[in-house]
Amino acid sequence: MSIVVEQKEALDARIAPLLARAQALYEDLDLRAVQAWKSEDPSRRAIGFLPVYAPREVVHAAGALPVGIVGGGDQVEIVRGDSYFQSYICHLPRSVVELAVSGRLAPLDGFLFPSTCDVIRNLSGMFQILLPGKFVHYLDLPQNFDRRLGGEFYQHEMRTVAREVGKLTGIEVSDERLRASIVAWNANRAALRELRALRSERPWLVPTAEHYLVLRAGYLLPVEEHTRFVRDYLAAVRASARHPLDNIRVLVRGAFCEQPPVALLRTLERAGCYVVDDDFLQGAHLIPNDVREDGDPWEALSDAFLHGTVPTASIYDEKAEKGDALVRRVREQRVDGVILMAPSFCDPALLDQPMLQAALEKAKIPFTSFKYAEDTGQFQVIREQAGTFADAIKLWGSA
Amino acid sequence: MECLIGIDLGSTTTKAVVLDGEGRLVGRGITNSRSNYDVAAKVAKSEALINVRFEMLKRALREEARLGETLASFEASLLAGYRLECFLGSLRRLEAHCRRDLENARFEDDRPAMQEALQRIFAGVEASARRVFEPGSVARSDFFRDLAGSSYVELAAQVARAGGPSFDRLVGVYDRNIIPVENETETRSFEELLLEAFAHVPAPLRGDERAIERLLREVSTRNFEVVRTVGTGYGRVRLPFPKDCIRSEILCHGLGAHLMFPATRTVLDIGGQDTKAIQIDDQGVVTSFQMNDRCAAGCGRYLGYIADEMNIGLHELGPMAMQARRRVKINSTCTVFAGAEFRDRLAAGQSREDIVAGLHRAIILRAMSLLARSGGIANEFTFTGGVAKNPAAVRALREVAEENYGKLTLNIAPDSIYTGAIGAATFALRDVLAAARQS
Amino acid sequence: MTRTAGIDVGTGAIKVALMEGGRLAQSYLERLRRRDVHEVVEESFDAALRQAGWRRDELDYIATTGEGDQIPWRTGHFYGMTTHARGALFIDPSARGAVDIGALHTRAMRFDENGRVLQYQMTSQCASGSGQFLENIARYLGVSIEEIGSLSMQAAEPEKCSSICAVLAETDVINMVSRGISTPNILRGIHNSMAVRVAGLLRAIKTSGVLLLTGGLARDLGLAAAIAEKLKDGGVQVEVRQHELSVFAGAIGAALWGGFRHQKLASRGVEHGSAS
Amino acid sequence: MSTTFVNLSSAEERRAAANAIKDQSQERQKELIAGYFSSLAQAKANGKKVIYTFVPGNLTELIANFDLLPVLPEINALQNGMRGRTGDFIHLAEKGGHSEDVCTYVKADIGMLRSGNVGPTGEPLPKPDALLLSYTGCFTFLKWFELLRAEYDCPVIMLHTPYQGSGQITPAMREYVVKQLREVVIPKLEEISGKRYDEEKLKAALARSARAEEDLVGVLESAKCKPSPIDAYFGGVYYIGPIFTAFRGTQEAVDYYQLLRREVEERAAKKLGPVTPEGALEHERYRLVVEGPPNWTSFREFWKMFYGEGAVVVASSYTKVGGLYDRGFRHDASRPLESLADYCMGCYTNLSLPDRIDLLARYIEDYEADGFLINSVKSCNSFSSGQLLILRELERRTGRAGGFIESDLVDPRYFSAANIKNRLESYFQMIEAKRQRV
Ligand SMILES: Nc1ncnc2c1ncn2[C@@H]1O[C@H](COP(=O)(O)OP(=O)(O)O)[C@@H](O)[C@H]1O
Ligand SMILES: Nc1ncnc2c1ncn2[C@@H]1O[C@H](COP(=O)(O)OP(=O)(O)O)[C@@H](O)[C@H]1O
Ligand code: SF4
Ligand code: SF4
Ligand code: SF4
Repeated sequence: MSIVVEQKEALDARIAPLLARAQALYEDLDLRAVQAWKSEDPSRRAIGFLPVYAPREVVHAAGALPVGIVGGGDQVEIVRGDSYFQSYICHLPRSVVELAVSGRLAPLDGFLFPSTCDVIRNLSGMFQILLPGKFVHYLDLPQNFDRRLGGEFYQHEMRTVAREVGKLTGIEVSDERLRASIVAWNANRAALRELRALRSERPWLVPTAEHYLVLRAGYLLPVEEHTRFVRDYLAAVRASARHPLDNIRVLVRGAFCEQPPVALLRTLERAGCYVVDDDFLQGAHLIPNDVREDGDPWEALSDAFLHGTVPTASIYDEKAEKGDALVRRVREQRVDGVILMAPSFCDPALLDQPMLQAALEKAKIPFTSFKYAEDTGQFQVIREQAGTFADAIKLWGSA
Repeated sequence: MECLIGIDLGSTTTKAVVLDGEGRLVGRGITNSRSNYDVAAKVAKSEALINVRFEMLKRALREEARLGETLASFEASLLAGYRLECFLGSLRRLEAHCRRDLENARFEDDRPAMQEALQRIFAGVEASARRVFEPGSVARSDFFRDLAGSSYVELAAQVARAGGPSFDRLVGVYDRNIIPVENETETRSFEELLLEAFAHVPAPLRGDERAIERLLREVSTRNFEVVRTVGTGYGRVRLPFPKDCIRSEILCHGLGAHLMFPATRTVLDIGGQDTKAIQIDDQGVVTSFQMNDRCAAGCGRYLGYIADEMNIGLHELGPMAMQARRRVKINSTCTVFAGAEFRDRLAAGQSREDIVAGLHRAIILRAMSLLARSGGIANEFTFTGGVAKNPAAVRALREVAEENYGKLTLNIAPDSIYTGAIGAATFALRDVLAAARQS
Repeated sequence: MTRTAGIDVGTGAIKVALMEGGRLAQSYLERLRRRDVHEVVEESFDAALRQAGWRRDELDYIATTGEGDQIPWRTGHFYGMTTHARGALFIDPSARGAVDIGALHTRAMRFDENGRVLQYQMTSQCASGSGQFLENIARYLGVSIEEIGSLSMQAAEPEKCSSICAVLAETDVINMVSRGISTPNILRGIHNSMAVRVAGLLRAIKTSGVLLLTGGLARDLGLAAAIAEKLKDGGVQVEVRQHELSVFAGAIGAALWGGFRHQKLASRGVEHGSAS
Repeated sequence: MSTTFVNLSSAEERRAAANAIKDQSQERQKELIAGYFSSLAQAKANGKKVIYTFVPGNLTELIANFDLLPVLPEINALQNGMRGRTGDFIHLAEKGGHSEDVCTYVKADIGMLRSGNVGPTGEPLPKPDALLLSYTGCFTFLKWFELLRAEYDCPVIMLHTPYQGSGQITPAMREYVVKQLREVVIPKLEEISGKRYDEEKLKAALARSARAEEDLVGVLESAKCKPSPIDAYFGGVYYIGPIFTAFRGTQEAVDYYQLLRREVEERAAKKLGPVTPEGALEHERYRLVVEGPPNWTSFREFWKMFYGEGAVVVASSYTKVGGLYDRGFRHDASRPLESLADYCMGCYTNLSLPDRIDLLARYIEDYEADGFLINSVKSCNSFSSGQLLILRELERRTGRAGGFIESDLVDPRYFSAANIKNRLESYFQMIEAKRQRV
């Protein structure tokens, strides 16, 4: 393998416009894309959902556009958001509140707060106060995974969401409609699976930051459009002339809710790490495999949640398997090491870490860990940590 | 005369004001509180009282001395002479300390050279002081430490370049000895000082010398009765005052701002080492507040540190930032890291002006989050503390505030640095009035 | 014999090490003092070569570390902890841990007998307790950096000072002076507070055995003593050492790794000249 | 001499009387808690099985139904905090890879475990036979037991308690919880204890719970008197001790709360102020409502900052974490599992934010408070996240002075006495200034 050389490629003419679009969507904090979509038909409604996971199929089936709200990243100046949160609370809710009080969430007609952590939970109440009159719903995801117990409860929750969103759109969610939505999302899941497979196989074709931006576009675009977008991107990178660097393969865990700034992702790669698997925007791929398209669609969605999710910090680990699952994943993805990277002050992610570390230590898998915030602006420490990690593997591995 | 005193023992500067029985502001005094808090309080207070005497003196001169059109020049000259005398007094004490320091064993090898160097430096400092204290010239700072320090450092560099002892060694002597000097107070009485100052006044301005001397003596010895003193500020717990003579700096700042601008509802005070956001009602009563300290990021010292890094005066920083063309977002929170980022950005080709403006915006953004936490910004909005003297900080504040809270009246008073002290003195007055009502 | 160079681009100073066949041939240090980094790097590198009587084109590998990844003529770049660990091992073969106290950051690492970094930890975005911090304090006290260590060692009753802001330290220190606290006691107090942070990092990486202080502050005996004491109090079995070459650990490590890479690549017949 | 007949003329005498009154219930409370810890120490020797569980939503009566002993890790943590042991424990946990950022109860617990699992009283704590996760409103609890499960390798019984996101307990929520109780929790407890579930026994226990709850409410509401005979925060934590831990549903609890209520009513009748570590408070200057848990590592010092200024806490939300009774909820023998379900879902931190604000606003009015104060603890996102909005809303709605201080539960690093004192001082002066206006 060659010496570390920074890849200074002129962006491929096919990739460039796609990336430009994804970047524009990423920067679209005013939700102009949603406004545009809504303006095509005055009866259209859009529903925001917070991390980590919400059954977007249900919102879609009720005729509304599900829009992911994952904070303001490093793009918003926090002026009023800070006034709602003490310094020891993670950054995400303050930028979400900043977006809300500055009117940038106005294109949304309602909000879903899935049970993720205490901060998101309490944020649901704050929204009730800050945006009176808007539909704000706390979506309790089951922590009991028995179909008759947790399953029934969850189906009841989903039906409540369907009914409430349906009131806004005037559409009643029939089984037919819901099934159609499942089909649409299955198509999207298939495209994303393909993208992830390609990235794992040839990570130089799908840089982490690009992968992220492509995924992120799905938090704003209608699902059908996003699926096309992912397919276009896949075709473009497959045809590109990108070539490999002297980088190690890593897997990133812990970033399931608050999103790292894109510059941080680039930093990781520049420091010599190919991220071949991660949990950024976890909600977009929490259920990686297809949801059953036949039978009762409510049950199908519920089953998929109860038994088809990848382990994540905000879902109770009933079978004590997350450590093993991580180790298995490391082997499957043939990575050289793991980066445990959690948002500062994120209790779920940080409390998970000792358990994940123990599993990695036991399996003798190298790992490194650090914290970040969505608005982290200085990457020196992260660069050095990731770089040293990559150095150690490169110097001592087979490279 | 009966008077009331308010002392604001700030983290950087200590301010004192004197009110007369009617609540009129009749005197102000300021000093740096770096050293001993007791001394700082004492100095600020005596400065304020001296300020009162000067005001009295002016009135007396105007009414009695019959100096005609030379009156204004006479006053200016007398004041400058007074300042110079005080400065020279401190300078002599500093020199004595430095010379004593040279007896230390560490100067065994180069004592004569050091002695000679000090000789030259102190002569130079004195000469430049005489220029600085010309009537009408503007000083870089009000404080002995800053004035003497900057000219000492300049001269030390010259001496070192000319083959004298090393710069580090010379400056080391200064750094070690300035601290005790700051903790000492002037030994001469006001009367003595005033008479010496009078000696500096050029002959053509002096008028009827004997009459004026009598007047100077008379005003110098007039009696004041300080009825009550209330202390406040960062260092208030260290003041040797009974508990009921100490008020929280939050309340004092709130009240002080209210007195200067009765329609104020929100007050932002950015001092040297802490920042406060205060909401008050229509009587100046604090309804909520937030403050931060212990971290220089977001306080005045942040800008001071940057100015030091750039080797320029603090007062030059704001005007430089006013020249900015582009908006730069500073990534580092920590002051020291911001300093490093400043150098990185310069190296990357960004303009000094733009970066400095970015730094101003950064400190204002930190203040905004404090303001937001205290309840936002309500009209009218008053900005106090030392940083309110910085035009770029004021501009950034106005910009960000209006972007987020709409059009506002932003008040900045010339006396804004005394806000806390004015509040404290007013509390003293109110206490006295309340006690009078009771009995 | 293989000739390699290691250049450690720090925030406070540039360090250069020239190695020949695994021996240190030349070292060179230049403080930055607010000058343009690239210029100082060029100057220092040339100065080092001149002193050694070498030419640039005789070098088999030029390795950078620290902030050096921006240098266009480097062959390869290694990250700070990789190089400090290797350098520490070179300087003191019995060392299994190192602490690099730099101008802004402090790094602690644990490594094996081959210099392979096993675990590491670094301070984040607050300069309290950094080298810069200590430098500021010394300035306010009118003490030169070289004097700090020996003064601190004379302390009888170290002043307690916890987590002081690097910038506001000025006030705190002047306050201490005016309370009549002696310079040694102040310095040792500051050293102790720095040691708490270092000990925290070291605990996190579970180091034991011989620990070498690297970086600019390694020469500061007072700090070394404070760290040793803190660790002992915390029940950590560590022997804290320092060495006159400590400041060059990063540069030495980079040069050594460069040599290692050179051999590895040469053995595989890979051509490599400059990186670009 | 019976205190009732003392002519309370001098301050000296009043204080003596106050202390005499304090003694009985305080002694009793101490005995109860001490007895509880020694029963834990002897549990294994006595062949008793042990269930670890949490304070909010605890199922004490149900656990007792199977003759199991509950261990409450939060109580261990806070007791250790008061005894100054948690600093080292937290250190130890952080050394083991736990982040500085997370809830310190968890770290104090893990640290204690690593140091040999000796409880706050110096007696060893028994290992759990199972972990009963009966309140999931706090996500940290989930993680805490995942961590403990890895340490002890024992089963976790999981009861998912839905959050009152819309401000109420819906029938679907109740049904879900009851079903889990019946189909998961009870069978698992039967399995572990080898004993059958006895509903009659449960009903009797619930009836006793309700009686103690009634008296507790009486005690807490005595703070509506002026002066208040109790401090409903600092004193309050002692009062809630027995009922929030292992004693709900027992006769001991019924007796303790009767005794306590009688004492408090006597104090109220005599217009005595609350007991403080330095005797009865003479002059009530400020009446406050406090939101948020106290700091345990500097509990005394913290308390003194209040009583030293004549501030009395007349109502607090912290005394509702293990059950909110003053809006009428009581355990109910006629609907045993339903009332347990309502209890689990009804604890304070399971309320929606708007509901919490309503509750606090009502306290401020009902208890005629001069102001309210939030002690925001770094550990607890359940409590703390959103408190700044609570502050603002309360100020807006009640017009009273609001104050905000920050500390932590058991991490001594996050208690800055000077800072808190400074803030409190300004805060009290603010109330004073407001008063002078009126
Ligand atoms: N002329 C000036 N121009 C710009 N900034 C100034 C000027 N004078 C003072 N400052 C700023 O004000 C700060 C001191 O403010 P002050 O309100 O006196 O602080 P404190 O009350 O904390 O002692 C200094 O750190 C400095 O940043
Ligand atoms: N049951 C109670 N009711 C009211 N006040 C109490 C009660 N228990 C303790 N206190 C108060 O709290 C203080 C601290 O009590 P405790 O922690 O038991 O003290 P110690 O530190 O001696 O163990 C006591 O001095 C007392 O004033
Ligand atoms: S980052 Fe963590 S703590 Fe913050 S909202 Fe997301 S899950 Fe909750
Ligand atoms: S972050 Fe920087 S400015 Fe703030 S306390 Fe630390 S050293 Fe001081
Ligand atoms: S986060 Fe709060 S409720 Fe949860 S365990 Fe910690 S202190 Fe208890």
